[in-house]
Amino acid sequence: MEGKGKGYTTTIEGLKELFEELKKDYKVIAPTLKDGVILYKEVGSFENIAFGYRNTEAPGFYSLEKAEGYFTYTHPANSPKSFLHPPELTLIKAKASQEGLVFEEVYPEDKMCLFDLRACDLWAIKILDRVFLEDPYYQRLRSNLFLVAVECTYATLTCFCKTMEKGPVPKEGYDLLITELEGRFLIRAGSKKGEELLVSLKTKREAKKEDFEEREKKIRALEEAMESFFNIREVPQKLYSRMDSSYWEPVEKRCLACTSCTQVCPTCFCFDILEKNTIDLRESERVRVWDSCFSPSFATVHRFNLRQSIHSRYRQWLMHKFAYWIDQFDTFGCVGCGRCITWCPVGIDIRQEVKRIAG
Amino acid sequence: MLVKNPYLLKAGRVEKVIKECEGIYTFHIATEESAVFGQYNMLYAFGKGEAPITIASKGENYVVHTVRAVGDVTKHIDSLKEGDLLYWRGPYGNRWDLERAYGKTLLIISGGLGLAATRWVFEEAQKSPVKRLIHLYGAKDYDSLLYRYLYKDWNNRADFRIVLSNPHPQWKGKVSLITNLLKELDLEKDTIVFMCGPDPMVKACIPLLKEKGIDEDSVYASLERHMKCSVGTCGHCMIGPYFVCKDGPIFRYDLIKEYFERKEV
Amino acid sequence: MKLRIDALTRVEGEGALEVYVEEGRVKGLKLSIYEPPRFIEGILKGKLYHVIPDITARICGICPIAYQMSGVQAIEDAFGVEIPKDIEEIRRLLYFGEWIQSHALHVFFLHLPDFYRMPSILELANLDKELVMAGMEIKRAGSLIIQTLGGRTSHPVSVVPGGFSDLPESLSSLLEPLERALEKSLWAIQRMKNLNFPSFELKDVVFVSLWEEDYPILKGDIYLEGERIPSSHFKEIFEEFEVPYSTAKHSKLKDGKTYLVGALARFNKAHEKLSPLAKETAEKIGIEPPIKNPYKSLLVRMLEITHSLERAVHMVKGYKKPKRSFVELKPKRSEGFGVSEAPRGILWHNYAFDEEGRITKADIIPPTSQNMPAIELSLWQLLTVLDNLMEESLRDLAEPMIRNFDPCISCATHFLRVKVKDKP
Amino acid sequence: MKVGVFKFSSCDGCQLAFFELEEELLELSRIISVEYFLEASSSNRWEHFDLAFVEGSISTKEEEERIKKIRESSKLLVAIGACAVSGGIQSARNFEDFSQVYSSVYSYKHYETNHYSKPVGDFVEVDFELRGCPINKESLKELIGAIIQGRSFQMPSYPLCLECKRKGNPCVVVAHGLSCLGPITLAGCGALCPSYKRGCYGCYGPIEKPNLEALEEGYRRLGKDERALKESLILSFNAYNKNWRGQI
Ligand SMILES: Cc1cc2nc3c(=O)[nH]c(=O)nc-3n(C[C@H](O)[C@H](O)[C@H](O)COP(=O)(O)OP(=O)(O)OC[C@H]3O[C@@H](n4cnc5c(N)ncnc54)[C@H](O)[C@@H]3O)c2cc1C
Ligand code: SF4
Ligand code: SF4
Ligand code: SF4
Repeated sequence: MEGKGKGYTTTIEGLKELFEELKKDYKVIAPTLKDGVILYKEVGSFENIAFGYRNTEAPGFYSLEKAEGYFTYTHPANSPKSFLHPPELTLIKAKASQEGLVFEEVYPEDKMCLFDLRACDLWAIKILDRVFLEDPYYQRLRSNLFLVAVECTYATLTCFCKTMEKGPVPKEGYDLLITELEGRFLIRAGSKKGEELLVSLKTKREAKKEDFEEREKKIRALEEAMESFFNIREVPQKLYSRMDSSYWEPVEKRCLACTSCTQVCPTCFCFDILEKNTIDLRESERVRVWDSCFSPSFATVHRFNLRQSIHSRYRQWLMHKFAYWIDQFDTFGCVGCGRCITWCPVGIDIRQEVKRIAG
Repeated sequence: MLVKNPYLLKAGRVEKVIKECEGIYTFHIATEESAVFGQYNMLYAFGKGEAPITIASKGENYVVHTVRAVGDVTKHIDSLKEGDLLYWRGPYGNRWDLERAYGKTLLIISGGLGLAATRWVFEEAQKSPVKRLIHLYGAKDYDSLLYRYLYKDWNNRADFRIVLSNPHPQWKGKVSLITNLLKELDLEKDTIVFMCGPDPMVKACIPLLKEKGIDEDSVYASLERHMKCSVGTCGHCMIGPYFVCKDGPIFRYDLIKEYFERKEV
Repeated sequence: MKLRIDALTRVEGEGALEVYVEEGRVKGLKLSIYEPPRFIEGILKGKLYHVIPDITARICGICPIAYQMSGVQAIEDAFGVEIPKDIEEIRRLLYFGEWIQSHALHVFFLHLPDFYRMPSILELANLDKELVMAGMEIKRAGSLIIQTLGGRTSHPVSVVPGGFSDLPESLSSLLEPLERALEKSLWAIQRMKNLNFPSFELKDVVFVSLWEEDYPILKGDIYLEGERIPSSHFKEIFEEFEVPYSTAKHSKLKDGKTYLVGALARFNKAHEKLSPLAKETAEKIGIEPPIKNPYKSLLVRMLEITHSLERAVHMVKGYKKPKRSFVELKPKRSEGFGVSEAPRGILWHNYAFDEEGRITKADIIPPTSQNMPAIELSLWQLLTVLDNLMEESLRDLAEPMIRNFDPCISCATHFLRVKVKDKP
Repeated sequence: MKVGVFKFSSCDGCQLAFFELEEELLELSRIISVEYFLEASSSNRWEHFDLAFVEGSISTKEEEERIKKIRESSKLLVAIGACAVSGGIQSARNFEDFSQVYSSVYSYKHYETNHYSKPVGDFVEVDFELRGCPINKESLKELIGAIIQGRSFQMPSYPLCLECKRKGNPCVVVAHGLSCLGPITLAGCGALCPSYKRGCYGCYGPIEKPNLEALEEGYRRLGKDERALKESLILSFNAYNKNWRGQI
């Protein structure tokens, strides 16, 4: 889809100019290279953005190599979740005083720009928006967010956004959208904020028909190359009819219940709230930390975890993503980013499990 | 857009403390906050954490909580004295669908501490156009009976029956299981049932009700699950597609049956 | 009559002292150390070479880095790899961290209370809080180095054969605490210089340290009576033997002489290589080699702390994360030696490997077992001149003397419990 | 509150956590009284302890007797570190021919020692465990805080992977092809090893029900055989932990 307003093309210098502009107002989070892995991280300078790498991903496998161009990888190993729903966040501080307890709400005040988001992660944010609709902590961060999306021109072996109907083309929700063309970049705005910034850029020229055609060709090629793994319309009902453990038991032999899939997933939101106090008990903090339905104390009632077996935890996870979520938030809990497949240390492939159980 | 912080805690004075039995106390907490029967509050213990506790009853400007000391939070609450401050947030959750029982028989089944979750709606039912009101209450021991001081009143206004699992010299009533009591009951097909008790009790009652022709969609159960946020975002209390904290804790049985009866869901 | 201190206190690990007295005079003594053996060398046999730094670290929680350093260097020696200078510098920095931490632990927590006749640092803190706090700050600076480079303050995780599994981007957070600790160390030495050091001189003890360009710490030859001997010849100059009564495998020079390793030995052999501030301070407080009074090892350890801090500050300022944090090793059938200066002295490792890199032989000689004869000798010197040794005073006399040597009984690869015989 | 700190077969590393409390140790000494701690004080009393910390594994007859005496004198007993909780590195010998292990170190035949090095919990009841080789001062503080404040002791029950991900580490198994015991190791260390780009070697010991079968599959994927997994478990400092005893 076209962005709002006109499109422009620019060079890498133009992107640098854009980056500098963004940096004036925002903490810019962009893909960076660390120890052979691309991760979203706050970047100080444009040069630190990890351009020109290609990622090879497969179940339980990840590697990088150099590539011609800039936005040549797909998405970083971590996701926007790390910034919008941080792994550790203090919610409330309680202090003891003469008159009783005094509570202080601690809000994260960061104004962030997520630079280089792909269709899957853009959708993931949309999903988190629904989950945390009434969460003031998330909402603060969210309302100050600037989103620069990028169109994928390449997919890894674990990508399945097409199957989930979430990509590869970003549909909406971004402020700016970049497509890498031969030696230049097509930029379009998706919001007023984006439009204003785009118009103020010095290094740009108005996009021509050929620019759009070149983009169209690239995107079509990718869409055609991507496989469709299953028909998502049928999945929820099939899953609901296959909850009996016999469908799930085979997973018991392979799944470590290590929690990795839930942690790397851009939409898995479950958390725990810890109480961290000082020994003298003058102060105590309520801290929200990422949790996981695979954790052995997750569903504990009277010190007994209702989901003892690993396969029942796997069922909870997969059913949540592909069935329950729809009832809860009117969307799948999966955007097809493939992170859980790549980052599973034993390479369990959720697509194959969905196919096996609901196929 | 500013949303209200669901984690902010309010304070209220403990106005009254009633010892129910060993390790279980009832508290009257001053508050103007409105609530409905079936809901619960998250009570806070400084430096320890929070626990969901049902609103056992409500007066003009106080709420009633009955708390059994089992862990950090509940032990703290039970140590509170009159005049102390209690911190909490809430109320959360849905309510008993009392209106459905208007003009019909309402059967309430409570097991153990589950009575705290049915007390308020039971009291309200006594004042409402329910045709027939029966309450079966099962407790383990004579010493663990709750709200003894209300029985007389209740007996005057409703059919309130108690059964104990273990005999006691002072106990003149039935010693049996709540399911046996239920078996003996004569019930109309269109009876509405409210239940709160341990999961196995709920599971055992369902087929007996069925035998009497009472459909699962006339049965409501209040569930207990692990909860951290109470606003449907932490994931802990999930049962099937439902968040017990905000879609519950009360569920029409036919809606949760699939998940409730299956192991490890 | 047998006098006995059942459990030595304020030393690392557990031991006992037995003294045989006839008519008030000491006729024999033995320092028996009853740490159960943990068979680390036996466990290593058959395992792959890369486990050496993690496993041998567990010989001692107080000087794990010493074990890691001697260990990895033995492996690298065997497989014939050169470690780049920049990585070696970081190893030194890490090692300084251990010296600072371990020395500060010993000086302030274990040794210093003796000079105030206090049972522990807690009581000492009531008397001189400032000094105790300075000690804690110094110790923390050492711990910080280890934690930053290795994740935690004991048994750091980043040391691997060939270098480090990974290294921090920057060490700048260390600078301020190190500089402050350096100041505190200078201040503390001034405070300690006038303590009451009992007059005592070690007799018939040879001082042995390593020889390095700088003040010895990471590696080097064994420096014995003016001669430099490669570490592979260790067994030719020293003799290690099991003693059924005392429990450490003891060690002596081949010619039967007793020798001492550790801070005193290093200072006596290499004081001119101390960092400028440490050297200057030594002169100012009139500490010059040879120091033979073991009670003064307190000051010498403080000087080594100053030295380590000053060097560490310098290294932190010049730190740049190396391009590669380790070099690859290729196992082969071979034998290797590794030696370094643990806080308590020379720590020697020797391994043989098969072509896969599995360990076929493991031999570790920790400093404390080398020092056992010297400790016993000085106890002998101290106690035999007394006329009427009473049980009550034995602990007060003997324990401080033992603490002078900072023995670490946990370095107990070779320490065993034995039945105590009635006669010496 | 009367506190004792005791040492058995170990490296001393865990006791160091007490010294690391530093200023807090001085603060705490107002509330708790350290009655017995050989390494820290020359004044030691052994009467009754409200809280006894035990470092080290049980590997001699004398230790078997001594641990029972400590249990009798103590209200609460805390096993600190992999040695006390699981038998320590020295328990690696439990999986080998003892006489060979013995004779590869000593020639003298009469030293008294048990063939097996065992956790404290094999001999007496243990009230709390602090995991790790060594423990960290945070967990020590948490335990002391819990006891002083009369609340329960908070310790993770989940695997290291969760902690590792919270820290933002990419998995070293996937990114670098390293073997890692993280999926079956209890969290608590702060995911140190993966943060330094190496696989976890298991020093916090196994989670409650480690899925070894699945991990074996993981090792196979990396081209490592069962022997490699078995060896890493034996050298995990926690080989004799009850959570997987009989499975290795
Ligand atoms: C909607 C709802 C309403 C509720 N209403 C009430 C109510 O009205 N009154 C009430 O009393 N409870 C009520 N509960 C239950 C209560 O919330 C839980 O018992 C809660 O876990 C108590 O928190 P805690 O911190 O005190 O105990 P936790 O520390 O969370 O302990 C949880 C459980 O572990 C067990 N336990 C605690 N310590 C130990 C130990 N040392 N060893 C072994 N087991 C231990 C106990 O059996 C306890 O049930 C309700 C729960 C829900 C979901
Ligand atoms: S379930 Fe897996 S593929 Fe789907 S969004 Fe989460 S991590 Fe990505
Ligand atoms: S558990 Fe580890 S650190 Fe603790 S005493 Fe044992 S070997 Fe040392
Ligand atoms: S990662 Fe594993 S081995 Fe490393 S410190 Fe943590 S628990 Fe120990």
